Amino acid sequence: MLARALFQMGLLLLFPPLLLGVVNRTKSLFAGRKGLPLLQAYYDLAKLLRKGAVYSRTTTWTFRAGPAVGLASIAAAGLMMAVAGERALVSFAGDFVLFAYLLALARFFTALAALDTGSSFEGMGAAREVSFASMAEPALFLSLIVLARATGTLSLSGMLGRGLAPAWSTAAPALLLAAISLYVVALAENARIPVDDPNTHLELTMIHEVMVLDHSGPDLAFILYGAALKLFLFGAILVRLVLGHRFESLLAAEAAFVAGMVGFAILLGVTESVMARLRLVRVPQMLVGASVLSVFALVLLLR
Amino acid sequence: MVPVTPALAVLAVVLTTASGLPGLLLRRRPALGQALSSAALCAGSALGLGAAAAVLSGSGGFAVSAPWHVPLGSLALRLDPLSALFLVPILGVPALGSVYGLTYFPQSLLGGRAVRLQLYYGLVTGSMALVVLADNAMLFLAGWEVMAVASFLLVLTDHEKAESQKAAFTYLAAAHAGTFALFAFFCVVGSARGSFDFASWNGLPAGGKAGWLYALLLVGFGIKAGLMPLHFWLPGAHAAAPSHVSALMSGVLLKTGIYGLLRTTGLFEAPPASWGMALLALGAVSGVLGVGLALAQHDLKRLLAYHSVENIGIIAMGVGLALVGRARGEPALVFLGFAGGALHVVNHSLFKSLLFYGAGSVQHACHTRDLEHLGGLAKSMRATSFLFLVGAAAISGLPPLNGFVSEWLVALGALRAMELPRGDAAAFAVLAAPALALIGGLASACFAKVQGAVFLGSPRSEHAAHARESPRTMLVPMAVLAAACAAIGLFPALLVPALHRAAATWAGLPPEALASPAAQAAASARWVSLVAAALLAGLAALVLLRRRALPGPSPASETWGCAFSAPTPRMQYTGSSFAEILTGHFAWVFRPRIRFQPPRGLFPRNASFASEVPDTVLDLALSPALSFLERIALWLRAWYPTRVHFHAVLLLLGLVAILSWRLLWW
Amino acid sequence: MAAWIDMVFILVVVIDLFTLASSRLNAAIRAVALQGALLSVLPLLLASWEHEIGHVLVLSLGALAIKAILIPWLMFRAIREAAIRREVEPIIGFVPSMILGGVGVALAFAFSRGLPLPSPERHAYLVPTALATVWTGLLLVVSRKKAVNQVLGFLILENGVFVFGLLLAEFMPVMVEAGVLLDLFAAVFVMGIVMFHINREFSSLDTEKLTALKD
Amino acid sequence: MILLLILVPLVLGSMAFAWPENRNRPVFLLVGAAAHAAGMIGLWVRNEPPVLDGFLFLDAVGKVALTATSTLFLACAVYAQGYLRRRDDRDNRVFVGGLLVLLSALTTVGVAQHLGLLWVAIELTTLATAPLIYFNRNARSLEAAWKYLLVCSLGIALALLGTFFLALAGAAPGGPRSLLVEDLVRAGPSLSKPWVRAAFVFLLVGYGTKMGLAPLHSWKPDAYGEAPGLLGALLSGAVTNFAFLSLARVYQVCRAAGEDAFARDALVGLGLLSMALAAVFMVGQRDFKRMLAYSSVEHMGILAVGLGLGGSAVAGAFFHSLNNGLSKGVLFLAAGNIHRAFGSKLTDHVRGAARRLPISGPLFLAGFLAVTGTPPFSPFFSEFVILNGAFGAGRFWVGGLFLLFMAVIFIGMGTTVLKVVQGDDAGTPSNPGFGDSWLTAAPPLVLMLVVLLLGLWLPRGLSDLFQSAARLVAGS
Repeated sequence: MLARALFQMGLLLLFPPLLLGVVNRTKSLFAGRKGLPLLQAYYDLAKLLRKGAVYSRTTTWTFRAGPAVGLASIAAAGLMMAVAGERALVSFAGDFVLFAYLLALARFFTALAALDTGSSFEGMGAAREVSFASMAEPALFLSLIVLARATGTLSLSGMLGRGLAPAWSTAAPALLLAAISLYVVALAENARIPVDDPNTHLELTMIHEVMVLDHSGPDLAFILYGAALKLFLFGAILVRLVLGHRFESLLAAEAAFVAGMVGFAILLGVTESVMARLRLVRVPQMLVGASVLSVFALVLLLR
Repeated sequence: MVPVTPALAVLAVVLTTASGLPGLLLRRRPALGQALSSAALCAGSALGLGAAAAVLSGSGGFAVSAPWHVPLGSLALRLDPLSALFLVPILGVPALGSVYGLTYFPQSLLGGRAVRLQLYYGLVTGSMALVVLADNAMLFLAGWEVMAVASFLLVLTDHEKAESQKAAFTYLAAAHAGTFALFAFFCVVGSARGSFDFASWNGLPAGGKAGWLYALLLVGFGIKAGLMPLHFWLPGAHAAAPSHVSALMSGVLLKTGIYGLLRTTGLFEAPPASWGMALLALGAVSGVLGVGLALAQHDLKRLLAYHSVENIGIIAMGVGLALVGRARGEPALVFLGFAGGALHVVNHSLFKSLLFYGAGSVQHACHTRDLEHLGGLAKSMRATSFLFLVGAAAISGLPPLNGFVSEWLVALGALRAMELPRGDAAAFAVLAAPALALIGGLASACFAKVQGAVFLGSPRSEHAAHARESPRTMLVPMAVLAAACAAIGLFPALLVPALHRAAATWAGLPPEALASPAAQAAASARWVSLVAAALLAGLAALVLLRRRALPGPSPASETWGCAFSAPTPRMQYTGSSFAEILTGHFAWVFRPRIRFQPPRGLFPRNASFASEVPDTVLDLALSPALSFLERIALWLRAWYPTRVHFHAVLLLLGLVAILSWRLLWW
Repeated sequence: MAAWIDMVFILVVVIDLFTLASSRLNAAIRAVALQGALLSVLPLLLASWEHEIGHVLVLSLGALAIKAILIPWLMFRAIREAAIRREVEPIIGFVPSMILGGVGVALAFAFSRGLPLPSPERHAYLVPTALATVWTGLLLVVSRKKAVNQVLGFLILENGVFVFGLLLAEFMPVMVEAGVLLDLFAAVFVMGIVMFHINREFSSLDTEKLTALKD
Repeated sequence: MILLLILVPLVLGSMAFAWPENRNRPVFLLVGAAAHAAGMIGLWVRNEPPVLDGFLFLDAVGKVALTATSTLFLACAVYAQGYLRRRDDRDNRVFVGGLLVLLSALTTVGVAQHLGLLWVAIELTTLATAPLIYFNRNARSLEAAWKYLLVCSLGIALALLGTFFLALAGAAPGGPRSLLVEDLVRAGPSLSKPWVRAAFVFLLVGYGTKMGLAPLHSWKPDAYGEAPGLLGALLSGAVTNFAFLSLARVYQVCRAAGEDAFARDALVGLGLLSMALAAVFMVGQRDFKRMLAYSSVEHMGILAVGLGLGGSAVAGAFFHSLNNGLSKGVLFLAAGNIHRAFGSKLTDHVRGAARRLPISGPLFLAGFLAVTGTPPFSPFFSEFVILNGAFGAGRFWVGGLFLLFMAVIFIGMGTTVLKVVQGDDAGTPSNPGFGDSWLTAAPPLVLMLVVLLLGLWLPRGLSDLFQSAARLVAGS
């Protein structure tokens, strides 16, 4: 029990940066470059933690609080995500609501920190972030509700647990639709192409990256790590959903899960390589489309 | 445990009602008078809160009746968990408000104006308490109307301002219209039951024509509660009043509408699911459009007022779910819906008052409520900005604060609707959950805008640049409210028993019937506390880590302007531009008025852009309709001759008409 | 005897029509005075003698005094005071008003079938005459400009009502009868005063000028 | 006692006519009002048997009206002391005398059991008040007086015709052959139907004119608009109540004759019509005294509806006649003060009355709230009882329209009243020496308190009185 909990936490805390490495490596392969080492993200974090920080004169404690609160809340959300075995450390009826709202908390503070700098670019980024997020939120809820209905449980672990295997046999179409819209939400929430380009260089077009322009040192480390963690959480949802809890032995399940995560990262990399960034005005349409898909899935289950 | 006696409740009502008198009598020594008034109000509230707490924690309430010699009336009072639940905000918030008013609205400076305000403030408080205690229709209506008139006079505090006059009268007219709907309801039911005591109204049949009665209730109480599209009076009134009055109205007064809806629907025998679904739909509309309209505002208090519409929507969704649950006999739905709605009643009163007090001290310091002229106050008003941030996070439903708990309960209730048998249309109540998510997302966006535009960045005007922190008497009430928000958010499980009792009272079920969902909710709530604790622990750890990583002061510089090194405050992203993306998606219902003068030529002169969003219902539908009717009336009157001959002819015609009517009647 | 009574009633109706037609104030006033005199004769003719004679006499004399002498004198005095032109200024022309009056008379006779007299020994023309007179009075009030004419109309209306009063001689106590007559007198008196002020204020009795009050 | 109640004001009135000097003539009013009030108290203490072989008797119906009138008149008498002292330029001989005659005439109406006598007294009230409307001695008040005089006289004449019809209905051999209400009621069905029917129509038109039901109301706005506030209070608070009382007596006879079905429809119809018309004319009304006149039209409509609905609503109607009388007193007296203080009664010129008249201004607002049926003022309860009667009888349309018109009127009236009361009075025409004084501000204040107290606790005696009045008139 305790061992599993430790393992769970370990995986949750250590694995995420690797995802970034995998994504980058995939993209560079597509671009025909050699690319960064897989563990680059770990190096960056270590370096940033060692570096000092510079703060703008206009900022206040809000700016300093932003990254910490963001990372803390994402990590807290992680408590409810089962990465090893069936149940997460925390699982109760309706925990996915808490999950979603914790991510919202992180977003709220990141946006506030951005606004605290008084820079118009960061304000712009914050505006885009909160706007798109408030449209991604219903899509996330709807697809999770589809899972809940299909598995007949209201906890994240339950939705992504035993119940899935029979659900895939009875309500495959609905689950598939839900998976698609979840993937779209994941792209939007993690500032990925086609919604946002993490390593563009024109602030005017950025969303997430432009919000954190002024952060440096440990703060930036928190932000990068939080982003990785968030990506990991969404990936975990998708992977567990797709795998559908087929493997009986814990070890096999774990192996499958890790492999699935890597696969997710590669899929992400592919998507980013083959697609171009959408014009900002199209993003809402994409997100609303995702919600519509999930509503359709829900109708399939409820009628 | 204090013995809950009617005398206690009556004493509370009397004390609060009369609390304005010291100020009136001691006009010579205003400071003392106001202090005494505030003390009286607090004392009365303390008594009432004690009684309410006792009832909520399980000591039985009371139901007494004394003869009241007016037609159809009787002095029937009842304090049951439902009333007690509403007594908490009704008595708690005004007490804090009167303390806040000591420096925000000092009698020593404002004289008669403040005296009048305190009189009506106490009157409103007492009458609201009377409304939730009344167990007789006439007594209820009396309290209801006194409440309306007194709050109207409160809105009219600055009666020289045209804005206040318009807002106040809109409010009074709307309130009166709503009351007339209630007249009709009470008449029908009362004459059917032959008595006007609520006690004799239990088990009203909900079938057949009862739908009309429900419609009357929705109109009568919906106007008071500010349900879309009956919210039209609300933004103006709340913006025009002084802030601690806005807090009272927005945080508490609206809830009496919810109370009325609960009390009356509680009387019906098994209301059909359609009632619940209707309320659910209304609530969802209010929630989404309310927050959408709020996003579009740049007057701080109007913005907060529209958020009341949103939160009332959430509450209505909860109540609607509970009604569906009663229709389908689903205890889980009943409990979760009711608990969510009722808890949100309390929560909203806490954080909305907190926010209005915050807005008050901002206005107090900067003499403006316009977001476009504020900014950077976090440096000059540290405490206010922190407390306001707590309120903002709470109203956005963010953990670990109270707003999350109630919204979570409502969402949970919505999800329970999925467990209804396949093919039951009521199962689509589950869509309330994504609606809640949307509302929550928009709300957090809106409050990111507010917090950013008011407190963060750099000042956009002289006043904002020279703002000073508000005195303690204004900060302490805010701190109390913030603490309450945090407490409820961290230990929600403690409230479940009280909500359980109230829900059982409302649904007319034995408590055991709701025991199991209550227990489940309590268990889940404990998990929520755990996660919240983990969150705080993690935060603490990170802060420590950062302190370890950054010993000593860090160097300071300009904000990175993307290679532009001389940023001015006017370059900041304004609140309007912040909300522009989202409000754009609501343009089909809001019809914003935009004055845009684009830059022209090679060396453009001053370009300008200004946008304002009129209230869709009031400004675009109601006022035009009314002025049209008035024109018709004037036109009719233009035809009315004034010669004495015509008067005689009128007499003659009247005679002939009645004669011929009589002949036809034969 | 009955023939006489027929005669009186017919005369009353004729006077109604005449007032509608007359274009001169004095003539109209005289006509009203004559009508009053005729009406004051009626009680004597109609009275069933076995009942107390005193009552009938009082009624008759009172009517004669007030309707035929006092009020006409007041009216003449009023127009002398006012020193106004003596024509009647009609809103509805003389011919149309006569036609309306005729129609009214016809309707009155028709309508009176619906109201059978409780005591058949009374005269058959009584109800139609009364109704026709009432109608004429109303017509005059609404169709003449001068305040004087309106008062005249009011008088004729009262005459019509008075005819009905005749039927009730037995059980209408003297006190009330007297009250009715005195009220009539007082009414005309007050109207006279107000007319006097109107004339002083507007230097005419033309009520068309009274249009200051409106919404 | 009853005779004294009638004669004392009459005698005092004639003395006032004879009294030489202007200064202290108003004292007669005070004496008369006090004597009348004392008499009423006496009659409350001890019922009096019929006098003049049954012509005069104070039954419950009359008691309601006379109680209200006595109170109102006392208040107005006190007010008159202050008012007439300020208007010392005017000769108040006619004014004081006329008011006292009016009081005695009203008392006669209240106690008259003989419909003929009742008619005489009603006509007398018209004649006594017409000259008073001309108190201000200008063209407008003259016009108002003429219209009032002519229209009401015509109406009353028709009422006399109706009275005679009613007499004829019972004139058949073996019939009651009397106009005493109780005789007619006792005769009941044996009355000749056609005559009763015709009689009711003419009496409805006649007394309806005096009461001011639409479309017979045309004299009201002019008269109330131009008369001094004091007279307006008495006209709308007292005289109309007695017209309603006369109508109630007629209705009583019709019911006894089994002819009440049409009567009830007609009353409800005219009542609703009056409310509708009042609503149309109150929206955007700029003259606040005319507005009060239309409010009076509305409330007469409410009374008619209440009487027409029958059942429990009738008691409500009698209760409302009392409430309406008192609250109209408040409104007209306050309006009079405001009119004097600003020298105008148009909302274009009047603003911030609450600031200039710290008592009358708020009273005007409170009176408005009271008269539009806001608890805890007593009119709320009476209107609610009438409404309850409508819904209880299953006449949802009547109730719905009732509420609709009430709502429109509230909005229309509120706009005008608030324009007058709120705001800053700077820059408005001012009329120095006409601020609030005790003699002019206390009477409406006291009336307002009475209205409030009746709403908080209605004395048992009064509610029983309304019940018995209703039982007398509508048998319910």
